[in-house]
Amino acid sequence: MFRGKVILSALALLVLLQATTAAGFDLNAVNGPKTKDLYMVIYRDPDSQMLALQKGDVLGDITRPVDIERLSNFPGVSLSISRAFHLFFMGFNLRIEPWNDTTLRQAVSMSIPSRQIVRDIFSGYSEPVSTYLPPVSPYYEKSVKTWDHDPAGARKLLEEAGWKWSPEGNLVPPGKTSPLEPVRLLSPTAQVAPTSAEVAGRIAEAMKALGVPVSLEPLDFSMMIKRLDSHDFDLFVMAWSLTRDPDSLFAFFHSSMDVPGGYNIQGLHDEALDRVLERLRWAPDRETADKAARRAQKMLSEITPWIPIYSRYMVTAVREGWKGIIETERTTADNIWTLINMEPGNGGDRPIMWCLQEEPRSLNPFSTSSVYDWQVLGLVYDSLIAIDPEDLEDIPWLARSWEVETSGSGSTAKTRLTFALRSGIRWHDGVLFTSRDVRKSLEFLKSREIPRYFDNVRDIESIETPDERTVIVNMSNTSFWHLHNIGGSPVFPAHIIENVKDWESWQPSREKHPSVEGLTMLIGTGPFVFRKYRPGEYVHFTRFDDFRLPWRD
Amino acid sequence: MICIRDLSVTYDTNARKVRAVREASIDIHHSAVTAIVGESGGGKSSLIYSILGLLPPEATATGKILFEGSDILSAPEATRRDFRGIKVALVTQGAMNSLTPVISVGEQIAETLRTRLGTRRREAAVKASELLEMVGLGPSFAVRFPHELSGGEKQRVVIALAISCSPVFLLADEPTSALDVITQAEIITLLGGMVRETGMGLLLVTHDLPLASSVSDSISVMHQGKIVESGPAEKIMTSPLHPHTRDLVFAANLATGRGFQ
Amino acid sequence: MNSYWIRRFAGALAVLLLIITANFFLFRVMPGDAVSTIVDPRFSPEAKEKMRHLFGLDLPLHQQFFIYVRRMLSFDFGISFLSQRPVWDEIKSRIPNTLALLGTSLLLSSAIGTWLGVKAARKRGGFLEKAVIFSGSISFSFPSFFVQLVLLLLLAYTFPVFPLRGTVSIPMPSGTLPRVIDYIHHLILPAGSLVLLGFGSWAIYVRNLMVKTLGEDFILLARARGLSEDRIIWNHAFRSTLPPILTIFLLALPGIVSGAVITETVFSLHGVGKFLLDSILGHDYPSAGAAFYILGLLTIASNLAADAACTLADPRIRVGKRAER
Amino acid sequence: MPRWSFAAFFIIVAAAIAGPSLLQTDPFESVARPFAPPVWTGGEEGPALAVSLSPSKTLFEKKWNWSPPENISIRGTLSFEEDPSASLVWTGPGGERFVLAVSGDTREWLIDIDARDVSFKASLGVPPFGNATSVLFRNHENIRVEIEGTTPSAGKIEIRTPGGKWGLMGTDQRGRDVLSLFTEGIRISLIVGLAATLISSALGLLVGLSSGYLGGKIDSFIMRGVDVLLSIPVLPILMVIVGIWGKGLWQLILILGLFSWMGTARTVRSLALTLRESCYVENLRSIGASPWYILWRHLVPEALPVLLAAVTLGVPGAILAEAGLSFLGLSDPRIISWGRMLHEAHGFGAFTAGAWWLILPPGIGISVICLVFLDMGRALEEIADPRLVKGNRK
Repeated sequence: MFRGKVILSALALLVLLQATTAAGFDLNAVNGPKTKDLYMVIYRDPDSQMLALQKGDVLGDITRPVDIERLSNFPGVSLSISRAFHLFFMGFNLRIEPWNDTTLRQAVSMSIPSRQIVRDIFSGYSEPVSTYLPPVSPYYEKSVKTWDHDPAGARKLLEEAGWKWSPEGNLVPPGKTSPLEPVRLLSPTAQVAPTSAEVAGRIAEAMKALGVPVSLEPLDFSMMIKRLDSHDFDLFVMAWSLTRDPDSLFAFFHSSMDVPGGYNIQGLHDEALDRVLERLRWAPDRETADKAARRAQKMLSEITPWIPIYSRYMVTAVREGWKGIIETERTTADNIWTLINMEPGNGGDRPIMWCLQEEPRSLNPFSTSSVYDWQVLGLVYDSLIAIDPEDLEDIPWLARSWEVETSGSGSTAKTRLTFALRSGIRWHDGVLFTSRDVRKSLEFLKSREIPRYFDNVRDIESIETPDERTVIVNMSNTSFWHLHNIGGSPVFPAHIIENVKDWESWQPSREKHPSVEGLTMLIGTGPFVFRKYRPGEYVHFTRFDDFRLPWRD
Repeated sequence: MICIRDLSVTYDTNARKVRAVREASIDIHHSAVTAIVGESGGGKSSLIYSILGLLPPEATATGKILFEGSDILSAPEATRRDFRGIKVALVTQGAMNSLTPVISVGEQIAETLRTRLGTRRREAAVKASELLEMVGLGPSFAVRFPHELSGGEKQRVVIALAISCSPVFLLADEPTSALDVITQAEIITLLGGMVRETGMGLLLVTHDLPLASSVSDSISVMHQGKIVESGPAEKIMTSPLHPHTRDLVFAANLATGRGFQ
Repeated sequence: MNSYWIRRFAGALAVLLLIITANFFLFRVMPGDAVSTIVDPRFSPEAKEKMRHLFGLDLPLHQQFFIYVRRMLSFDFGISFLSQRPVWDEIKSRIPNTLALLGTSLLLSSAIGTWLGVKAARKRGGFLEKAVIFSGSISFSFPSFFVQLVLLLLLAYTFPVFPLRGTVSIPMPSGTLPRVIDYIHHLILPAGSLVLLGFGSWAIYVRNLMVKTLGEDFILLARARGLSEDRIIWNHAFRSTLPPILTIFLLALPGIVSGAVITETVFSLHGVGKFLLDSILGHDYPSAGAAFYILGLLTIASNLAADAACTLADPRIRVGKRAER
Repeated sequence: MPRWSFAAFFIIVAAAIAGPSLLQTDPFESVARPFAPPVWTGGEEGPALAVSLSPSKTLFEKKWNWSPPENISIRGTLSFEEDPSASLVWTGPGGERFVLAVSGDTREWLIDIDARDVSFKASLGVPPFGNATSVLFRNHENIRVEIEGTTPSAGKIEIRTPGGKWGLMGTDQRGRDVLSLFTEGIRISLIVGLAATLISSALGLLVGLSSGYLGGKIDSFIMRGVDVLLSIPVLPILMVIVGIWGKGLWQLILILGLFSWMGTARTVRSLALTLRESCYVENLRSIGASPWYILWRHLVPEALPVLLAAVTLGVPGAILAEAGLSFLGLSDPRIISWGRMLHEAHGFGAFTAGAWWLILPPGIGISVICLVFLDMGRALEEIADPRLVKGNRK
């Protein structure tokens, strides 16, 4: 790193993130699972979680700036940081005056000091953004019109468009005499999301300075969603956690999604944008999807239906004295690879104590949507395709290889996915893993129309299993994302889900396994075997000895 | 006998100093009823409590109280405590809660017998029913609780409790003023009878002169803490000397319709 | 006599019904809509509609009420919106912790409080009386969560004498005795803090009652009979104040239950109180209603227990008015 | 006999009324770095620095005799006559030169540097969790910042470092002055305490007197109702209702008032019962006085001392209930109360940050106010019922 001449740029940031990762990351070097016991300890109170991290028996994610600062110079604890698939933004209600006026929206986005907000509220541990996909996403487009913070420029922009200011300083729309009526900004209460409420406060202040009479309306989360679903709002702040696929742009901005309960909350209807988003949603291959995603981001930054504010960093605290921690530029130490690969530095066999910040809800893979459940279920259930932690590309997991073909053309074009499965894989209870398991799982999700997987499996037309090692899935239309949706869904043991009658109340973690001692019905092919969930205390796993990483076959 | 010589009792509450008894002297004899008569609040009760040594913390007593010759006023608390119940017993006005509400009547008497005289459990129970009979209550009362008894019955139990260890003297502080006239008469005759049968000395404190004169051998009149006049009952009734006594006698005759001789 | 008990049970039943009705209407009036708390980019509108139907939110109100009462009485609390699991399963695992916390803190603080109260009433103006009044006023005025937070920080972090959280250490010790010791070790700080906060008010109540009783005639007469001071204080004065002390038990109980909610939050104990708070914040109807119902049941049960103890201790109620002579 | 509590009460009321206006800082505005300790605590944190560079003053130099500050922010705009080529250079410890910003191609040069930005740390080679100022400052060494190259024609840039310490009571997790938050808290606690108790006492008086005086069926019915209400745990039901009614201050006061009158009703009822049987009420009734006259002219004045004692003893209960609810996060976030302060301290890591100046004042504040009301209540109680005083022989 050179001193002397210094240039401030985002480039430096990328260089920085590399510096904190272990020397050169090689996925094939990963082996395991090594430690015998893994405990996910439930620490719901941030203070007790911090105390545990400092006393050395737990590793885990931390979010509060004061905790980050305290642990950053705490002996025996090392921190890893990475960008996250998270985006916090303010949305307008484009259906009503004055928010359907694009210049006003652009001026407002110029008046909001996102950089200063991130400094004050997150002590810098978040990244101000001005685009519609988080910077960590492979489809992130940098060269878009970013309405940088320039209050004077915002006023000039409005003056040119004919806006005037009333004596009290409130904006008067062009061609009107009375100033804007007071509007309300909906935000979650400080109890549910303390930082979001603070950010909303700062946004309201900035808009008042511009001349928009905004007042804050803190609401309980479900109340807020109700108001948004029924389009009864002016402005709202929201944070989405997204996936590596950009098709969420379709869900958020396509006019067909402007239905009560749909995600086009702001009510954007733009013909040209719709066509680009349709190209993205049903892109036959990666290039068209990539081009469409970047084009969509450029158009959106002109339309400014939202004002993206910041994307939060993920910070994980790791106790020294452990070897094999996996950190990359796109994920902190908190990932499945670390849990597989890590072992005590000085030999011996200490259990891994990983901190869970909330109670796992129901451990029912069908009905739950809580991220804490999936931290548990993710270790048990595998999917056909996994994601490389380094570049987020697809890597083989249960499927050794796969092909994506599009048959037919134009509106009747259909995608066909063929998966070649690995052999010699066993379920935790010893039963052999075959193509029947994949077919039964997908059919189970489709036939029961399980809400959580509804959008993934809706377009499946038919599933064929010519032999125990191959699965062919025929989709009713073409989309590049079908591979991720089908390949990314968890695969359930057919011999168990066959006799699940009522999926809503199925409690696999509570039902004893009929034949194998010490097991429950929560059976997967994953690296860890689920042993016991003691409510309020911990979730206990043990190593699955028959587990083999794909590159260890 | 008990000789009280120049007894003074003063209460100094933080508000003011009250001299309830001023140099009172009186003698209480065996097998005789000595009455102290005076308007209520005249320091009569303070006199009784100083004999028993149960004055409240803020009261101080000076002078001498000789019990069979030795001064008990200055005696240590241990001996004074030993006196209570064995040598000198107390009967109070008997308002609503003169008996422990949660313990049966028989048990309260048996308890006193057991702790003060060391009698064994079964024997104490038998003695308790005898005592109840002595005061005119049947054996079935032993298992009853105070809230099931009438005012008169309660007063009889209090008397039974007082005489349970056959004390030498019985101090009665307004024993009958809370009762109706008939029960009043019964209780007074009961007390009088006991003095004659057991030779016990009775100090009767009351504001009711006619009642006092009907049973007591000698009467002392107390006015504003001082004993203004003492003497045999008939002398006091017929030829009162001190004006206060004269007023009392006049009021008493008026009440009984005898008019003024 | 049994007319007394019939009235007590009728009262308890009335309270139960009131809690159930309050429960039903309170939560139905709640704004916010359960399904919308489960917000996930992958959920499409039809999927949300399915969830709403699943929880029976589209039935008419009165129908929902009758089903509700029947289910409440049979402890079938339906499915929790947040965890999609039968609420009873969630609460079942939490009741022992709350009972342990409530039980120990109630018994200990009442025992210590009563003993100190009697001692203070005995030596009027003594040092103990001043100490009791002072500790009493402290337990009335210090906010429980503040004291508990400071205790947690001092005794669990700066001087790690007690564990930081939960009711069991990880990994779980094997064998029943080590597990019991471990459980008690986890419970000392929370229950201890509740006792520390609670015994003062008990001591003051008992002291005031004892002071009144010691002023009664029968105490004077007992002294006049030469009974020993100990016997007078414990056998006569205390025994007659016991019934009113037990009624304080009734009055203090709801307070202790409320205290448990805050204690469980501070010490992150897995209890019914904390569950109530989380369900309320998450607009999870069935769970919040069930938790409130259970807390209500706990209060009613302990009320009846205290009532029974009160009757045993007070002949005026137990015996009533038997026939004369 | 005036007790210390009466004097304390007036001081508290005065502080509540005059307090906020006396302090110049606005409780909502952040004044220093988060969790800054109070000024009078030890440690060698540097003072707050606030300097500006302008066309007339393009250089600033100072000897820095403290540990590196928490943060440094350099913000402002400079405008030039012709296309500028200027740079902002910082000469730190050991004469090392850092170019913090370079002028762009437009005539307006916008500078916005903050040591907390991860990108700024990166540019100085400081790891993301490190402290960028540790590179720029060192104890007992000079710091120099200068605009080199073309001199600007107008505009100004401000260089600020927040003081390590702040005011009498330091700052909270948002850098807001704790002293002004604390005085604001006094007002809320008093309002909630007094208003809620007034409501509950008024209700208690009404119910207690009517049921005690009227007696019979009504009395037993009301008393059964009181027993039922008393057997419901108060906090859970408050949580449920606050969850529904929303968390405004006045809703909270109304709810607290509606759920704490039962105690007073009971005491007043028992008082009314005894009074009803007492002779003088009997006589009044016999000379034809109407029940309302008796109630109003005689029973109420008689009940007042007891009621006054009950009110003052009820205030701590209401304050603690409000504090409890705000600690659980069920109170209005825009209202600063002590319970709220403790909730945010607990939620935002004051404990791990060791910010005792943010934790102790609200906790002790609540206790002091409750002790004051308790003592006043006891004083009033002793006036109403002398027997509680030492020595109670009649």
